[in-house]
Amino acid sequence: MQHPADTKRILEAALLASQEPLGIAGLKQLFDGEVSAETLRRLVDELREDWNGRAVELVSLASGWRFQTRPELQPYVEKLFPDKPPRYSRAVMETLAIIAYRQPVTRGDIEDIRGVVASAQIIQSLENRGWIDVVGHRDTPGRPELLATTKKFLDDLGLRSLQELPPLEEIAKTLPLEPAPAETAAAPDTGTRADAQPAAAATNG
Amino acid sequence: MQHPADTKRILEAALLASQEPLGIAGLKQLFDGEVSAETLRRLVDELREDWNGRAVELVSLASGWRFQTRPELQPYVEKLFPDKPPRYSRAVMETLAIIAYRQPVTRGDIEDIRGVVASAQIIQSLENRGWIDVVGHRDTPGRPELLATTKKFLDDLGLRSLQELPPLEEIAKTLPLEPAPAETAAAPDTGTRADAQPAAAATNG
Amino acid sequence: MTSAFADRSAPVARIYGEPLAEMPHDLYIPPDALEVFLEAFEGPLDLLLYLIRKENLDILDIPMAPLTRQYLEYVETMRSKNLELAAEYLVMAAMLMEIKSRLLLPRPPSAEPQEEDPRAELVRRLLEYERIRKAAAALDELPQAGRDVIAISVWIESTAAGRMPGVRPQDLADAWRGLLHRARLAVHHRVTREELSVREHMSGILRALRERRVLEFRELFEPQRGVAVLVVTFLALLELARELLIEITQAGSFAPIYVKLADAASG
Repeated sequence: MQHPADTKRILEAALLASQEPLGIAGLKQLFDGEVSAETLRRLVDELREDWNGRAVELVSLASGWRFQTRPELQPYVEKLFPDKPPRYSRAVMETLAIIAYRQPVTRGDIEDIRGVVASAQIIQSLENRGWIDVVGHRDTPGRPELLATTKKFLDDLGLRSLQELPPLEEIAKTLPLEPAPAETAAAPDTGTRADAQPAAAATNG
Repeated sequence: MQHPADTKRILEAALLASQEPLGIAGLKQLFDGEVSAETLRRLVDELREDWNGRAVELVSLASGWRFQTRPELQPYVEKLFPDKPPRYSRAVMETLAIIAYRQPVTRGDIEDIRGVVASAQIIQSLENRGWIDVVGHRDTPGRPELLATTKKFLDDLGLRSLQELPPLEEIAKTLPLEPAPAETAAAPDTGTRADAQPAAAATNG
Repeated sequence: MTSAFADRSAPVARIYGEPLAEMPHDLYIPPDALEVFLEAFEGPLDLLLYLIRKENLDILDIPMAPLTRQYLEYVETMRSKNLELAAEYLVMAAMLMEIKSRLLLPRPPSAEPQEEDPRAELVRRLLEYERIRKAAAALDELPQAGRDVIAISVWIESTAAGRMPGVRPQDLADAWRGLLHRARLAVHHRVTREELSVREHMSGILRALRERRVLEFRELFEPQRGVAVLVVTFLALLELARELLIEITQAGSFAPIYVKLADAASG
């Protein structure tokens, strides 16, 4: 069972069976450490190639590789799993964005930026989702908790690192009301804009 | 996305993504009923061929089709998931629930409630596990066996008596049910849809 | 993919189902709509950004007078309708008025030439909030595992010696509920613990009869277990008889009552 072809088959079976992303360490374990990391990487790359053009893809995430359905299949996913989690409210997403882009932050920081009291419920629900956790305490009175995003957050959003977050935009000094809808639609690819603020992305190292 | 090739790719993704076996009814629902049962069967057969000898195989079960790892790869895959407990399919769970809550029941009773032919395989596997047994015969033509849960069932579930099972809403005893539900659909609540295909469910034995 | 965020940038609110494109100029808003209007904003910064956009104001050189007036009119309207207004809105009102008054004060010609623009802090906060607001929208557009994409996890085929699937009592309840939903049957009554107890005894009696074929009526009762068990056993017998699973016979008055499996006669 240790021909390269078999190794690849075992790899494929393990990746298809695992709901969580598998990293090199996990994959090595499959073969009791007898297959080198380079070989594993090469075989995983081959697998990604093999699956090219299918409705399921092998993606590279923060904690490793995982097979998942392609985003274009979303309408079918909805039919298959009608009780999938709903979209989060703006309040939740803004809180998440502050933690993701400004981490580590305290609840106070979140309140300062949003201009409203940070709801304990929102933080709780993001914690329950496994997307954020407490990474320490700020050395100020009350020793408030410092919140940061987790690997699972990156995995679930299809990212390998925080650097792959959509870059923060430089804000135009006049904020016209008119083109707002278009601007929301274009949001995911703002990274290609020349005016994206270079410094902003770097602040979340 | 509606070329036959695309249909096949979507089928493949749906079968890979679903934890439960998918039957014809569930697959039809995926395409809003626009792909015929024959086409679906043909494509599924093609997929089984395609996957022949690969890391995972598409198997045909009482309630539909499911991808699963090949038995010979199991020792490898198991290293990664030493405690990933296997799960019973919905068909098994429902059969067990009916026997537990409505005992003593015949296979006919189970069929009436589930709206599909009771699989001999399922009953056999529950018997083999020592969770159900035959406690008598109903004095009707054919003298069908009466099934009930055993003490081992209670022990394994950590119950002292059936009374400790969660209480539930009752299924109306007036059978047969009018809509044979979308038995094979993957998601637990797809049955809540009014448009479930009545006849299709029973067709994939 | 339409995002929840897109709603915000199109109509401001919906009144009786009709989209409200912008606030009426006379600021008259029906009270119910006002509440909807308030809910459309995530807080005072969000409201301020809306007002700035609406008037196409330069965020780096905000004319404080009109902005403050508009904001206060809005807040006043809310208060006059006795609608609950988050404290943050009032804090912001105070801040706006303070900035406005500081701008009105004549500056000493030479005292502090480097004095910061009183609006600077507000502008900094508005820009930061706007940036986060957009980032939140962009994050929401990323395909999310569980929502937009499904992580593949195929069934692991167990070997013969493999472990058996685990089942919890709650799984059974869920399976039953699934049946109910699928069948779309009206929910009338519950399987009570009492009823389950009867069914448990039905199985027990059948088991006993399978071994002994015929039992005397009183052999089926265990008086030492209390009245409740006696009653349940009796109900179980009645139910078994009703379902034609057992036969209860008695040769004559006061003769022993026998219970046997209904199929024992023919089988």
